[in-house]
Amino acid sequence: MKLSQSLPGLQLKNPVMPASGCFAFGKEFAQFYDLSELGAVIMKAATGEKRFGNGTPRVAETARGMLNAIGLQNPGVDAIIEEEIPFLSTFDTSIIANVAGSTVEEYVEVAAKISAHVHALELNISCPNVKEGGVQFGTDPMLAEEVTAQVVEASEVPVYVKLSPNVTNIVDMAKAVEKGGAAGLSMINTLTGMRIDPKTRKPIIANQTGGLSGAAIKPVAIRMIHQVYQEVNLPIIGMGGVETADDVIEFLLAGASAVAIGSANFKNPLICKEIIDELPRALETYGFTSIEEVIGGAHDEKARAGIFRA
Amino acid sequence: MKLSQSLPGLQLKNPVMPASGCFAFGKEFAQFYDLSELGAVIMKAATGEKRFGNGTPRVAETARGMLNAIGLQNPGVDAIIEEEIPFLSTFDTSIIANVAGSTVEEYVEVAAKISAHVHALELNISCPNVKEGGVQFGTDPMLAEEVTAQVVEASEVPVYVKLSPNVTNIVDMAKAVEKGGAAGLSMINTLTGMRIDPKTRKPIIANQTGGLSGAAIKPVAIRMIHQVYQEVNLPIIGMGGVETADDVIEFLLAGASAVAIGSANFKNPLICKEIIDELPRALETYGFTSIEEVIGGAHDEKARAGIFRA
Amino acid sequence: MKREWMTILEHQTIARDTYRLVLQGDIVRDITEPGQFVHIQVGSGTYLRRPVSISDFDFEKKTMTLLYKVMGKGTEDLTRKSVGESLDVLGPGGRGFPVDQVDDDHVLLIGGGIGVPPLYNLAKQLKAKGIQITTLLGFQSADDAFLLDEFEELGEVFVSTNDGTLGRKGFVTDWISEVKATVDRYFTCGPTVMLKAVSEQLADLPGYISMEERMGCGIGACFACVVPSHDEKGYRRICCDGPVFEAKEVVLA
Amino acid sequence: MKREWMTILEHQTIARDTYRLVLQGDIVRDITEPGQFVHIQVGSGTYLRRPVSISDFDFEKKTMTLLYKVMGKGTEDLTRKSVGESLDVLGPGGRGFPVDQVDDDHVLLIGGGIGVPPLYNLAKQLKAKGIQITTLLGFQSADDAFLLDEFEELGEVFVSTNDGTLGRKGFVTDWISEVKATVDRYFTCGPTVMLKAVSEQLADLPGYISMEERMGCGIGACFACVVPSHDEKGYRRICCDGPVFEAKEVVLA
Ligand SMILES: Cc1cc2nc3c(=O)[nH]c(=O)nc-3n(C[C@H](O)[C@H](O)[C@H](O)COP(=O)(O)OP(=O)(O)OC[C@H]3O[C@@H](n4cnc5c(N)ncnc54)[C@H](O)[C@@H]3O)c2cc1C
Ligand SMILES: Cc1cc2nc3c(=O)[nH]c(=O)nc-3n(C[C@H](O)[C@H](O)[C@H](O)COP(=O)(O)OP(=O)(O)OC[C@H]3O[C@@H](n4cnc5c(N)ncnc54)[C@H](O)[C@@H]3O)c2cc1C
Ligand SMILES: Cc1cc2nc3c(=O)[nH]c(=O)nc-3n(C[C@H](O)[C@H](O)[C@H](O)COP(=O)(O)O)c2cc1C
Ligand SMILES: Cc1cc2nc3c(=O)[nH]c(=O)nc-3n(C[C@H](O)[C@H](O)[C@H](O)COP(=O)(O)O)c2cc1C
Ligand code: FES
Ligand code: FES
Repeated sequence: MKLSQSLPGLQLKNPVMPASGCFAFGKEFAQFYDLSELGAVIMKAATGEKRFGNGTPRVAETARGMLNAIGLQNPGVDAIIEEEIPFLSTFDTSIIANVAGSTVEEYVEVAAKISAHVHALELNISCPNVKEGGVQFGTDPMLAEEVTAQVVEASEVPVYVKLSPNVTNIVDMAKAVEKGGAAGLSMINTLTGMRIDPKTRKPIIANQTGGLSGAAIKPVAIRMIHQVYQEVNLPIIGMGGVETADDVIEFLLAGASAVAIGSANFKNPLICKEIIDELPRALETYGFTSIEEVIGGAHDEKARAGIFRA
Repeated sequence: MKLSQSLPGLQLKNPVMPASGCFAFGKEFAQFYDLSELGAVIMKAATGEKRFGNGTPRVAETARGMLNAIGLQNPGVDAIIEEEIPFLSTFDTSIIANVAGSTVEEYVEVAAKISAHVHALELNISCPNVKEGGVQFGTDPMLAEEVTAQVVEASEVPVYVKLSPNVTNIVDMAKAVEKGGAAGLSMINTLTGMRIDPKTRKPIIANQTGGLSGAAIKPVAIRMIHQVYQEVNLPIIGMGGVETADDVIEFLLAGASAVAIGSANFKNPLICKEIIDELPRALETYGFTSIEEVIGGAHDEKARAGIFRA
Repeated sequence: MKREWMTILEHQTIARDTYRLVLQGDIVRDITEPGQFVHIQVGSGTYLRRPVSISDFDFEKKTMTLLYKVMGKGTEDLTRKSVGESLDVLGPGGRGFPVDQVDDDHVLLIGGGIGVPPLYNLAKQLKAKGIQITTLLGFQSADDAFLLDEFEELGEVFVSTNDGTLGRKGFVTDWISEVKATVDRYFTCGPTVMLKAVSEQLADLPGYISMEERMGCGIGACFACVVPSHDEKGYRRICCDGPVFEAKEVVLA
Repeated sequence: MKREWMTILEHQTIARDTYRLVLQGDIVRDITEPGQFVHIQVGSGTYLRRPVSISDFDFEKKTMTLLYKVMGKGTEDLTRKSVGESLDVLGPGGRGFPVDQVDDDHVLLIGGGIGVPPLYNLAKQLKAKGIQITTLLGFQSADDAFLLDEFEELGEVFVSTNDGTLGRKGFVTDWISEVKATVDRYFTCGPTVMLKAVSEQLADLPGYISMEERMGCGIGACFACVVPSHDEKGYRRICCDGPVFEAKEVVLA
């Protein structure tokens, strides 16, 4: 079965890629399998300067999920361009840079620098784990539109905007970034959560709150993608709890054109490859004959699934 | 250890009660244990007229949780007063009526009728599963304040307002209902979610979306309670994924004064009683000497936990 | 109704993806009618309990037999439970076939696939009352068939399979016109489409149908499992008002 | 580094809430240094893997010994795994004690509680190189103690317990002043407070410390397990740059 597909900036040989922050810049996973097997790679967030991130503990386990508050630790955009992208570029796969920042200027600076070296940007306006800036961009449609527009302007490649699920109205956010010129959407980032340890009487995560990811949040991701697909005419990279080939199909039926896999890489470093290998058989089991047929397949106005959504 | 506590309208012999919609009006659970053991009982939602609710399937399983879209099926406020409350009143426990509606008038009507027969109201402005009204009241602070004020006016007993987690800013909602005259808060209701069946290519729930509950959402509940406790001076009934005595302690540490248990009643109909029985030992294990010491114990400004928060 | 950790006495496969599970415990003593069910917590990999009909039971030995087919995660996980282990069971749930009230001469039992099990103990009890039984059993294929010999001991049996590998090729309902003339009442369990076809074809006979719906609590408290009814109340809960209903009581979608 | 389903060869309790687990598989062949760890997926009841140090290993038999203490859900679930079952293991992870580079005459090993295990194979390798070993072991109580005989075969051992039920009453660090004069280097593993106390008391000696932190990936990709470092890079990842560091490399909180 043909799994390949074109999305803005991306020639995906299959609809599966690792999610930002869960795969660093690929090196660690390259010892487990050939990264050329991946549809694409979404790199860890890049900021203007290097960031150390939050205190530890930075992760906590939850029911079928986890909390993290890494705090966007990264070596800074210049070091990523010099030291990380050259390695990833040796593989036959698309590279997406996750762009973060505290100010519009920082977002624009990172985008301008890194976009020459990758196939697309994922604009991260939804990181719940940094105090300054990030949160408002991801929850206020006007700010989201503004930062999107400026990054799109600065970028040489298509911009996918990564939406936060911590909002009352996800469709408003999606429409705002569509207006801002986004080429696609990436959803969802983590739900803000907390765990408290009865032994210490304190939040487990040093940052107090963290982002909830994993199977636990999948129903929220599916709901939001299903909602947005009906209202916004942009391709969606779906994520949030993908652990199996069936999950990939569920995301595509909801309206995603591709999926990213995050936390599940920690449970099984081979998960992306294993799901890619299983996908054709799973699609056949459910009687699908092409990837296009699956995308948006859960919507009544099925006809839409056929049209090119970019 | 003394587990008892006074909250507005409620003399709780312990901080554990079944959550609305998961316990009907108690009859089914009365065959498993004596309902007088409960801190309180929160009844299923009451509306002005009887409602049939949504089509089936109404539930779906998710990772450590479930979706439901019952659609507020209930016999109507008059039938509840005549046929259900008399049975519950035979037990030595506080009764909380969950008040729902599609219009402010309906909320007021139900509150006015039912408040004479119960110890407190839980104003349900957060049901994600009915098309009309419900959702906006739970996501717009101005509407929430308004309906709260009118219901408080109409009610003979204290009103706890049940907040929806499907909002960008939970503190704004809590402050709005505090202004409206709420005597307490109840949080959280379910997160809106969806599951799609790859076999049928359709959402499993007939209503398409449903409310996500269970252990999966506990980190979101804990985070929101922790946030609201710092900003709003009202007692909180906490809920969302309570399954063990340790979970109860986690909710109290975050800032809840009591907890409600929902979906876990379906896994084990004896869960409320079992947790009540275990609680003293669990509190001792962690070195607590009173319930008051636990409430809000995860906050730095620990002193606040001592003051009366009603 | 109780929650009990019942002991697994037997567990083996009896047809394709279909298992026989014998459980022992006090819950058996509370069974009042054939067609009741138990609500099983399979393990920590599933959240909700799974409803399974009681196919047969023995008061003396405190045992009950369940027959189940693997349909998804819960039933899949159930296959891995071994003899000697205990299982978290809630039951017996709901109302079954009101066998005490039946005093016909000849009744028709119609079972489709994994709807066959609850009819078995019913058949035994009807037979014990001296009532003549004719049974129609439908399966996908010969590999899926079970309980044939058991029903044959109790009366005449007609089998159909979708692919014709056993009995007549076609649907279980294809037999109805041939046997309906002689029977006074029918009892049926199977997929909803089959229940609907059966109740339409036998609209002039009194009948009982056993229904399925996704359940939350399984004890009547959550209103997940409702089916519309023809009366003023407007609904029935399958888990406690059913799963067995008079055919005319409920509205089949 | 591999992901492998390793076979459980032995599994028994050796002290209060403390277990010895022997696993067999190819991962053993990839071990390069004592002090490396494996990252274990205990089962579906836990989400994240659990890091456990390799206490000893045998290249020939492809076996490794883990010693773990029950601290919560994951280790609790682990106790229920039986001999013959297989376990989802990722490893070997990280960098251990650089035993090849050590050519001292006399070294000091300091282990606290469940930090003792990774020192055992280290001790064996040092001894094989002809290096004299003195070991300080600290436990809560006599009931929690383990590996005493094993370390005694390799050198002099001083034990302390918090409650004085075995050895000297007090902390493992109480012994340090008495033994430090004769040693050239130290190796330590235990709770962070102990590591800090040890490295301060032995600030004038070169030493290696093995650290713990909550992990996500366990392979260096998620940055969950960082510890601040003194150099320009500013941090180390415990799972891949460590868990063993030169004492002066990292900043102990
Ligand atoms: C009263 C009653 C009696 C039943 N008796 C039997 C029996 O004797 N033998 C047998 O094999 N099966 C029986 N079933 C069907 C059985 O409950 C389902 O096959 C089973 O729940 C599927 O679970 P799963 O985890 O394998 O499938 P999944 O699809 O993974 O289950 C997901 C969820 O959907 C629910 N679900 C899926 N299919 C059904 C269904 N047909 N009915 C109700 N809930 C469903 C599950 O309980 C679970 O909550 C009965 C159902 C009911 C309502
Ligand atoms: C490199 C390394 C080597 C270790 N070697 C051993 C060993 O040989 N023997 C042994 O008994 N223990 C060892 N530990 C500690 C062991 O990992 C924890 O005791 C274990 O993860 C606790 O899991 P739990 O589910 O029982 O506890 P829970 O508290 O339920 O665990 C919840 C989460 O916190 C994490 N966590 C809790 N305590 C620790 C800790 N001390 N370090 C890291 N993560 C933690 C868990 O991994 C899990 O993600 C080691 C830890 C590290 C980092
Ligand atoms: C440890 C960790 C670090 C993450 N870092 C980032 C990040 O740097 N940028 C980003 O956009 N998302 C980040 N995310 C969010 C993931 O990319 C993804 O959106 C989310 O985890 C949901 O997917 P999952 O359930 O498959 O993990 C991170 C998630 C985790 C668990
Ligand atoms: C089947 C079901 C029905 C519910 N009905 C109501 C309701 O009528 N009114 C209400 O306020 N909340 C209702 N809820 C929400 C619960 O009261 C509770 O807020 C939520 O389920 C989170 O708690 P839990 O995780 O313990 O289930 C319902 C939940 C479930 C699962
Ligand atoms: S399953 Fe809850 S009422 Fe029937
Ligand atoms: S645990 Fe992921 S980097 Fe160390």
